[in-house]
Amino acid sequence: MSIRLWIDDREVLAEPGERILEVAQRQGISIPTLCHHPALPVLGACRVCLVEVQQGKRREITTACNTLVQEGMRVATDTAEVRGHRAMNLELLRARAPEAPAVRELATQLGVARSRFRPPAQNPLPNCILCELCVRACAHLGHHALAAVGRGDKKRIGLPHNRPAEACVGCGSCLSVCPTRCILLKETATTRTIWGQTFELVRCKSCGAPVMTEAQRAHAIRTKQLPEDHDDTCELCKQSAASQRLASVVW
Amino acid sequence: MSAQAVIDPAELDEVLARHPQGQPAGLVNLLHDLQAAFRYLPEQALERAAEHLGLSSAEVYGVATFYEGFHLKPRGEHICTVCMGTACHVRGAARLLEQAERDLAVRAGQTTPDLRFTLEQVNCVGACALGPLVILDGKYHGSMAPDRLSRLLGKLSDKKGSK
Amino acid sequence: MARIANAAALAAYRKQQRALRPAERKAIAVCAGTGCKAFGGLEVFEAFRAALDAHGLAKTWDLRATGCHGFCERGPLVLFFPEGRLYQRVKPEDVEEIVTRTLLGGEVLERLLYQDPVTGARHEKEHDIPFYRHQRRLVLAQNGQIDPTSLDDYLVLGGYGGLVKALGMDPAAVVAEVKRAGLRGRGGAGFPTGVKWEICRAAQADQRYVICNADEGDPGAFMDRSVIEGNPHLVLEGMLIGAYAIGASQGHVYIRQEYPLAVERLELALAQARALGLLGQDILGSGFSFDVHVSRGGGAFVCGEESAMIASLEGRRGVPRRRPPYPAAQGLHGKPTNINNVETWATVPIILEKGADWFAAIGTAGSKGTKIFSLVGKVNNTGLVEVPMGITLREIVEVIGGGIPGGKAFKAVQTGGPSGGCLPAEKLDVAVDFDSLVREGAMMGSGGMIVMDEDTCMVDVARYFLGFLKFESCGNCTSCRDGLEQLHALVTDIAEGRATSGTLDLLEELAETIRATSLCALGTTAVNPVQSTLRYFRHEYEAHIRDGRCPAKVCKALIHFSINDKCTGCTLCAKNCPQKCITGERKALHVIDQARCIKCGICRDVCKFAAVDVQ
Amino acid sequence: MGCRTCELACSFVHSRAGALGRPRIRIHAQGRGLEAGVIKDRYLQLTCLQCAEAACAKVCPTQALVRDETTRAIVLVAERCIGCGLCEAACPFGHMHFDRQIRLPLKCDLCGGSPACARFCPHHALEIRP
Repeated sequence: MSIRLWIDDREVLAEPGERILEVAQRQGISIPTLCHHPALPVLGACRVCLVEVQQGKRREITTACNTLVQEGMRVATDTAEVRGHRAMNLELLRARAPEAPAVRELATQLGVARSRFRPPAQNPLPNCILCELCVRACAHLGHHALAAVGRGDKKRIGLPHNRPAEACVGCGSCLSVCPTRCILLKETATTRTIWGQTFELVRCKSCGAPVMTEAQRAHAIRTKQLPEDHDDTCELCKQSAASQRLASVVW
Repeated sequence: MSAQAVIDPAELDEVLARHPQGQPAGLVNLLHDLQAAFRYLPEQALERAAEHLGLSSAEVYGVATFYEGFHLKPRGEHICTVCMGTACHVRGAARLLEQAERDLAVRAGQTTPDLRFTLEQVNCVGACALGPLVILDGKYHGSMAPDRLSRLLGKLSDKKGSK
Repeated sequence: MARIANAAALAAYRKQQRALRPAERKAIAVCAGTGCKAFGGLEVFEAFRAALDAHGLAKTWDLRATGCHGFCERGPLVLFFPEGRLYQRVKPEDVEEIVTRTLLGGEVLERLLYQDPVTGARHEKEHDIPFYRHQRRLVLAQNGQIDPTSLDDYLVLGGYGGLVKALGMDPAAVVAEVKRAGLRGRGGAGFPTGVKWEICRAAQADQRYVICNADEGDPGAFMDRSVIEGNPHLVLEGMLIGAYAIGASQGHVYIRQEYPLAVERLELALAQARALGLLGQDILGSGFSFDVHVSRGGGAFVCGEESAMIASLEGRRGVPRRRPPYPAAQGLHGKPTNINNVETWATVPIILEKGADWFAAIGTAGSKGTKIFSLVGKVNNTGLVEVPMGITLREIVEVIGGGIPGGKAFKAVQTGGPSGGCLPAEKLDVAVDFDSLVREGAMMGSGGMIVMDEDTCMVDVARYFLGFLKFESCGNCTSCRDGLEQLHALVTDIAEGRATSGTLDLLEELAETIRATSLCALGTTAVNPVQSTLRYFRHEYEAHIRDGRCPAKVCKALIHFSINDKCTGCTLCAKNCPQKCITGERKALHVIDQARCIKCGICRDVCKFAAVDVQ
Repeated sequence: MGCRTCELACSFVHSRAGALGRPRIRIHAQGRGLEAGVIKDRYLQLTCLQCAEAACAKVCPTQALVRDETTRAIVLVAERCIGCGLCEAACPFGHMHFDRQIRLPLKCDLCGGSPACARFCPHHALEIRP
């Protein structure tokens, strides 16, 4: 049975178990967010996707990403109060991640030209906003190499025991999902270095171009039952090989 | 705190054996038992705990560092805990902590290089009527004053020194 | 002890135990609560045991080490039954005299009686002492009487009578009874307990859980600890009744790791109850089965929050999650779960035993029954007090607490722990109930009540709580983690004289965002100490900012120590100065080198002539 | 003919959408052959086959590669992608390219039903057939 609610005075139908953010996005109503990823579990960390929710007599400012839709709910995504609180949280994040383009752009959009706050005392990974998207992606892939460490103002993202993690395969998904792109990844023709660990890259068996890390390949073969010869060739050489096969059939 | 203390593998096995395998819900209680056995949580113990409960090292490490009650570094032979609860605070707990920091030449949360003393603070132990309170090796000392604390700490260091 | 098969067998067993210990039997109860123990309570207990043996009195007098009597300030406490005489500040060396003169001679030892600091009157009986006279002890009633390690002691006083009654009722009727009693959760938020049970009971499930929240994290509160240490079976009985009403077959007690004695007492009580068949399968032949498991917390204040506690019980980081779904629908391991605080559980057997109407007659219209407070800080009679709801703050602080020590002026009372607020003198006549306190910007919380006098700086208090909370935040929400850190930095600026006129505006703006946009109650209430001190003590903030002055002379950056002409040149201060920055000839005026002084205040403490001033 | 207009068109269309202008269609020279007695260069165009049992979609851990019901193309839902690069390894024909700058895979999406490569082919050598 569908749930009926109103978002910015627009009547909307949603399914039980859905959350405000996804329903709004489906309607083309944009709500800013930094820590949300549709494929990963919700956390509600950045506190940017704030909306005003009225449910019966209860009215509150809350995050759209983790609030379940309810019958008769009225959601306002763009009130002065909502904008003010979004801006304050962005100002806090701007002090923590002054060089992150995504934070800077969003802050500017919300009228936060600069942060009145000092950078936090504990900030071992510069520009990290502690949203745990990297941890969530890493766990989702089954690696569990990254951890949220400590708590409170000392919370950080790191590796168990502060040393390179055996579980890391160097796939770089953590960087892919990072909203501030604060994770360092360095690549040479033969190696990739990430989280303090240098991985050997598989080289294309025909042209020698780098493909993926050896560890990632081993993991993919093990968990995804990929044929062993699928990933030791770069995609261009795979194409050439395919075209040659095709040519021999056609002509 | 450079040397990683050697832990007895038989004792580690014994603690693990008391906890059912593959049940992640038992993690916090298991960490308590490991800490009771080794006085802190050595890396090796955390790794084995992860294996035992079917968790990743990252999950166990994340949990162990989240809770204030777990210590990942070796602790001193004597533990001086200054209660920083509200009742103790309004009766001058901060001064006790400063005094202990001066006397032991370490900051709160640290252990002296000779592993003799660890200075800790706790956010209330529920003995508020006794504030300000210091716990020395498990014994509660109420209505504490900086000079009295100095004397108590001094006595403890002498005791070992004369042995 | 054999397993008890049904209610009739329990009644028979109880009768048999009572016959062994008639009410008129003479007993000595030595308080072995944490406070008295720290003052040497156990040594006193041992001295009594030896003395009774020596005098051949071990058979005539029952000697018990009991839980906390509440009046920690005057410990170690010794109570004599049946007359209810109280000796306070008893030392082991007093014991021999007590045995010969009081026990054998029937004489009252004046010097061991409590003396009213104001009137000078001495009180012989516990219930005559103002500290006790104005209390209404329901939950704590048995704390001074029973040996917490003895299930028989509990049974003799009628223990598990509430359970027997409940098992004879329909579970829905038990819920209705608790609802009718108007019991509200003692853990902080004050949600109606019966309603909470009803919701959990209504959730469709093959398994339900009840949890006892014994993660007493509020600094300055220790009632839960004392109840568990002093009367563990009362809590257990409450959980049994609740589990029966809700339809839960498994219970957890989530208890602070800082409370080892409470854990031990609880484990013992569970073992005793299991042996007697009060836990386990088919309890008292009712068909109801239930057992309880004790889980120790890891040391995280945020785990007092329900969803964080569940995360911790599931072996994860204690990070709260968004509700709904509420634990009553999806709690521990995804099953409907009812969480109540220790004091709430401990009140349940009393309601069943005495009836909802009897209970609802105590307290106010919106807040029924009694509440335990830990009265601590700058007050004469520190300890645990249990009072009917609706009593005024003034009665608690001035009458029960006996006012402020050292002739100092009252400044504020802080209720509700870090989520609460500071109320000033003009609010002392506010009634202590859930709604009135919230209206004034404070809250009941779990019952910490910290009295502050003129020497307490409210900016320093706000900074203290912020320091606590930024450390205890789970670190998930930007607003709570970074917001509290920045708020702490702003208040620190004020305390250290770096603030500007804009600081207060930014402080208030930021506080409002933290309150409005954090996920759990830790964040949304974290700014209460700041907002309430700003509301009632704004002038103190302004004095720091505008005049660079700390009126209470606490904030180090704004004070300095100097030596006046009362100095006799005794050199005591110079000897004790950790910086060695006090100089002066013997018998001549000493001087503090301001550049090197760290303002530790030790010179002022040690000076016997009040020659050290602070400005 | 080997003019590679299709590659250009593909790059152009997709670069407007924000992704880098790497073509999803490639022309591969296959040496020389005899055609009606004349020596001619031979070319083959290759692009994603939109496989029925698509390996890329199968390995994707977040279901970010899904079949578009109208065009029958396997398309990337970029919001669901976590940039693990497994799809690139899984495709046996080399039609998945993981872009290391934007950390997203690039693949042929049939331009929503009207592929630019076919539209712009000056020789009408490419066409879409159901």
